[in-house]
Amino acid sequence: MHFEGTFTVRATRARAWSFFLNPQEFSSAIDDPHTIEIIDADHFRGTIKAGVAFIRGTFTWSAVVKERVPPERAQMAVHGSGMGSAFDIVASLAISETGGLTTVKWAADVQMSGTIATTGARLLQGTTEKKTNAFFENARKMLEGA
Amino acid sequence: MTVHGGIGQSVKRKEDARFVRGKGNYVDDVKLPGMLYLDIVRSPYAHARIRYINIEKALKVPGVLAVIRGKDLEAANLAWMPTLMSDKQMVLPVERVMYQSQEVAAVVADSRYAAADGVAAVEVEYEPLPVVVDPKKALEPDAPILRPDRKEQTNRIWHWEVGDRAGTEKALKESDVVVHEDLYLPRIHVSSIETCGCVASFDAMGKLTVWMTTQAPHAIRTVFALVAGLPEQKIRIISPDIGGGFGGKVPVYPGYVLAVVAALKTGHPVKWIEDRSENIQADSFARDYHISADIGATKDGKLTALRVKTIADHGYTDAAANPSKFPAGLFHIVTGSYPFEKAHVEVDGVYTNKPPGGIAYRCSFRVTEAAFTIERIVDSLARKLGMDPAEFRMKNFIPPEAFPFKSALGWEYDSGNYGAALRKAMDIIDYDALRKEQGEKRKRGDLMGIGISSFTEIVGAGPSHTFDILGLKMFDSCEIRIHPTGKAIARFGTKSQGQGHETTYAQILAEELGISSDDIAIEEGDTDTAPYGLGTYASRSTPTAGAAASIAARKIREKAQKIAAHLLEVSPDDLEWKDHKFQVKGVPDKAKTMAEIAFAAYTNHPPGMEAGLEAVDYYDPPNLTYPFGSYICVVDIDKDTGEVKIRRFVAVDDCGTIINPMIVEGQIHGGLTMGLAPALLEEIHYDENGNILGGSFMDYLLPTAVETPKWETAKTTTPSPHHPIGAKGVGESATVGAPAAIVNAVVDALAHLGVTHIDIPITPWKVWKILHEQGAA
Amino acid sequence: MVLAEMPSAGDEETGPFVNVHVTVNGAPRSATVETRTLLVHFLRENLSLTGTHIGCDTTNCGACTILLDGKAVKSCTILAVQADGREVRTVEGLETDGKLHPVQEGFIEEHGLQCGFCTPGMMMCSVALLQKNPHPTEEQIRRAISGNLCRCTGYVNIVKAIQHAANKMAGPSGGGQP
Amino acid sequence: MIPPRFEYFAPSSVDEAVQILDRFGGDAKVLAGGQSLLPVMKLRLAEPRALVDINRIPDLAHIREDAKSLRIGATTRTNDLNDSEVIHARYPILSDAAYEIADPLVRNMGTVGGNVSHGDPANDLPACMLALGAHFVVRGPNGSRSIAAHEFYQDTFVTALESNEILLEIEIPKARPGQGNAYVKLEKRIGDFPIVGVAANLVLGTKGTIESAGLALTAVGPTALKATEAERHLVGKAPDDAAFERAAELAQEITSPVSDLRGPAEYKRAMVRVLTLRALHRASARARGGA
Repeated sequence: MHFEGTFTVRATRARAWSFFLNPQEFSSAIDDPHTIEIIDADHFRGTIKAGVAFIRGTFTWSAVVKERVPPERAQMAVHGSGMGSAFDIVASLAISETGGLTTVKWAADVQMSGTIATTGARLLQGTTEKKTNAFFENARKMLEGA
Repeated sequence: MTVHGGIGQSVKRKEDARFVRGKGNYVDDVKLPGMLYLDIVRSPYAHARIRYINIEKALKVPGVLAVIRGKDLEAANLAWMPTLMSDKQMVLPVERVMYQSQEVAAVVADSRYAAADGVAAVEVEYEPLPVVVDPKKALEPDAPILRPDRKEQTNRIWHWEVGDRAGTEKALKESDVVVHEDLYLPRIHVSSIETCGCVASFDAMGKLTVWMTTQAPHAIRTVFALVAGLPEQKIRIISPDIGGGFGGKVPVYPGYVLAVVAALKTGHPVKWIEDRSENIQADSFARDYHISADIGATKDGKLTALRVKTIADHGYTDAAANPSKFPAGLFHIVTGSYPFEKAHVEVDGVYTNKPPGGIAYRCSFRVTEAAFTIERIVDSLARKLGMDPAEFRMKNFIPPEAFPFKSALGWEYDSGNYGAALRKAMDIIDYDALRKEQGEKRKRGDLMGIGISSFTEIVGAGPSHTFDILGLKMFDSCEIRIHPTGKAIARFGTKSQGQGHETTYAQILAEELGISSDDIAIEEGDTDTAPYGLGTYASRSTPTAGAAASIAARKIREKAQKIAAHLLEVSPDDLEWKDHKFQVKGVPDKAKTMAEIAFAAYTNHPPGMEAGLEAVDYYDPPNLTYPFGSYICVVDIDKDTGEVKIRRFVAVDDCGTIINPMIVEGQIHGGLTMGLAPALLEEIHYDENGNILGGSFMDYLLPTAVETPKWETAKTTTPSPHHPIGAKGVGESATVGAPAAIVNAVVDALAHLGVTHIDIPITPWKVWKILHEQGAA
Repeated sequence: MVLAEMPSAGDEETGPFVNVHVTVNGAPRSATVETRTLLVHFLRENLSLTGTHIGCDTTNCGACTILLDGKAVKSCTILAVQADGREVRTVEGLETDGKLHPVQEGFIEEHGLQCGFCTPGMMMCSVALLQKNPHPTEEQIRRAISGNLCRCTGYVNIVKAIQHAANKMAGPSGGGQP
Repeated sequence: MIPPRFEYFAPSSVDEAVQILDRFGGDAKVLAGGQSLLPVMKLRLAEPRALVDINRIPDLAHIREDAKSLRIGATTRTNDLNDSEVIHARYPILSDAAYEIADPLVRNMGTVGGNVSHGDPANDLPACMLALGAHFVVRGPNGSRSIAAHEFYQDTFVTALESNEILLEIEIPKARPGQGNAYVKLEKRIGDFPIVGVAANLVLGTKGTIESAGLALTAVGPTALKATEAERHLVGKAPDDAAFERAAELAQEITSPVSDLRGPAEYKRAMVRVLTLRALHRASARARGGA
């Protein structure tokens, strides 16, 4: 499953860059309860209680920054497993600035495997898309400083 | 004068007494003191490298006692095991998982619930690898090699062909009319209502007993002995009551081996019972054949040649349950009921990231795939020639006088009368009236279809000169022992999974020995007591073990005749076996019944003869048997939604001599329903990541009593010339013959729109799409 | 293989536990089980009534059908604790004083079973149907058992078995069990 | 097959139940029929810390008509709708739908409240509630409130019900003369989740034109969908083919079906039209006194 989007905020490009590359900051845009542990600048891991309504389970996740071209381009791969299932996300960002306005162009390839993709597929069909969009919407609001 | 419960009588079943009281004894009913439970961690990925399996958390879960991983088995050289087709299958992976829901680790705990908690606590780190799910893509040059352990670096497992390639090409070129169809038979799953499982237990002296859902207990015992290096006399396999098999309980599944290893390590009995989702997602599948067929005929509708090319998707290893010399099973019965001069079949087995297998689903060895191909493409050809499909078949059937008939692909059909069966089906359903009704309906724009399938099956594997599994010849056996009071017990090398052997075998013996079938106990499935046999699948029980019963009984009669002569003080030659007793020829009231003879065998046996009255026979069938039938199906289609409804289905079957008409009819009802299921409902989908979509009964829909029509059955009787009582197998005929009849009916209903084929399952939206595109919806 | 030491059964960290008292086939039965213990496991493991079978994990197959206060339900999707203080009837309770229930007789007479695995659930569903509707039509029977999957019989003889029982129970001599 | 561990409560009053739910702050779930909750737990896709069994709370299972409305208790079993004369005679849409939910065994345990509030877009009763203009009476820590069905369904598995609230009763406007309704469901096999479902509720005036219309769709959006534009179009019209065809088109426009094991989106959208026409014709026939 592929999702993408763009948004423009009044924040500076450097601010947007630091937001997305700092786990403490970007993880605050995640709605589901989660923990985060920083191994080094490019490696983080933790847990997340993800799901919708009562269909919810705990995943252990680990992330690695695969590409880092400050302050314009970055790519991160996130792998999570739990509930007899697994998710693999490759998220990429392109940040540009014109006249004090910063535009963030994002794309996310999400692959689900195991029970949530098989037996649970019918139940979680639209959820992945909503969660991805919600994350970047939260990020936009935070950057907007609203 | 008939004996009670002899051949041909619809006696009620012996098995029912315990089943209707809930006193059946299935594997999950086995409870042993100190028994532990094993549950399995499964891969969410269809292809991935295993980096690390972390079991600390799992070992802390209350009740969890042990976790088995691939490297534990590797140490005992048990990480891999042979498949029935001599390929290699993982018990647990050490390096890579090859299909989604593959076994990755096993948790042993003191309760079923704790074991499940343990499974949830095992953490496995994977590194996903590229996935191949389409066998055609797997054969492309740049496809990832799934089995680097094999000599040739390719995803092709084997190439197999039979028949006259050049002659067939030539005959097709010279044919006035040639029709081509591409048919895909999707992956489906037997889904017997009981899933697989076992209880493994070592006694104090190191003897292993395994209660197991297996259709072939003896073969399993020998494979365990060879693979695990256990002395075969210290292994006992017990198949208790089995809740349906249909071929799905022939393979050796990793869960069985894991339970044995766990029992060995813990010193406790260990039970493993899989959930339904595990059963559907991980156990052996059926079908998944990509078939491309060409058929030729003269312009006046005489068949000339048949060419079939097939790609067989086997998953990551060839774990099919076929006789070893036939990687594509008996698919080359594909010439069916027609006397093709020229025919050629080739099949390529291919690896993909899917579970291993290729088992029957109630269809012998790839015989449904064959019958579906020929009865579908014969229909297309008839339609192209503008001939009525019934008339076309009648014109081309192998005539009765041609039997025994040698087919172009090397089979010798024992007996058949195809025209009589089709004629009977047409009369019962009033074929001509249906065609008239269809004409009127079509004028009003209503959609009605009539479909025919006149299949020939090939069952009863098989002659030991050609048929073996892992070298074990495919004979089967019966051992009879008659007690002093004239009662008897008989044991067999086969294993019923609902076919009623305890009743039908007793009827054969009652007929042969003159003892009421109520007085004959039948046992199967315990390798410590039953004579060696290759088990029950591919409708082989009656043709092999049923024959062994007759022959063993006749051996007993030879001895009984001498005892009777001794009792009647005559010479054995003065006696004849008539009205189920030995009579002095011409003096019928001077006779001895088998009961009297049996008593004498222990109390007054002739001098120089050993006491007792027993015999055993290992029957090597001289040929397979070829049951056949003609089915006619009538469907109505809802123009708005595309839904297909079966209005009537008449099935005329011929399986030679019938032992119990009630039981045969039951087999046909069940078989037809397992023909309807793949035709309209069942399919296992895979997305491009190898995720199984439809991996539970929530999405993999079996037919209920509402979708299943009120089947109408009838029979003709053409005995097998080489079987002691003329019987052929029947358990799978209806599953083999029905799909083509249903699809032919749907295509018939839409033929005026130019439709020649629709791949199964025929879902409402496939039909709607055709109607929509033709502006008829 | 890492082998943890062998704790005694009924380890205290498990649970939470609950005492369950259920009348099963007319007899009071009780056991201490976890709150999550499913009724089908309570019957099969704690009470050793193995006539009720498990055929799926998504509430589809009906092999686990029993009667709960007279209603046919799937015991794999009910907690044992939900049956506390209530009345359960299983296949083992159909035969009374050595006499088979007309449904049991019907299944034998009409060859309504082959492997026997779906039969207990199918029969319990039929018993409840006939209690509620003594003269069901074929269509009503087929709808009533649409939650009970059978792979062997193709349902034709199961319908006949239920009709056989209906005739027996309604017949003058029949009378039949409650 | 084996659910995770949880604490179990069987309160005998609504308030006691509400307190427990409140205490667990969203991590306790109501157990009524359990026919949707337990399967998801058995697949370990849900791990609530506690279950609150409301089956022992008196007077939550009833089918009653009063002066103004039909009242259905939350723990009324689905099969009770099939067995009720009142429902068959005056609210056939509910027995139409109930008869198609899952199978007769599940319907002996599954509750109307569960089907209505579970939040699965494939549940059949939500569309009926929207078409009937039902209200849901719920109780939380600070008392009861009534929520209109069209404000109840927010997103897949997300409804207006707070995690510390319990659905007590469904209130449906009392059937009036000239009213007829129906639920039509298309499924791959009996008992399966719907491919598409359509609920239609019509009230014909004395002159035979449509006085009020309710139309709602199952399984073609994130929740049950109320086809408001189609309803507005029908009001004032004669219940004829033209009006129904246009309503069916308007209904199609609000759908966002997904392609899955139960058919391609294109097919589902086409079936919305087919089933809307069938539901409206059956509803109007019933409104005029037919079956």
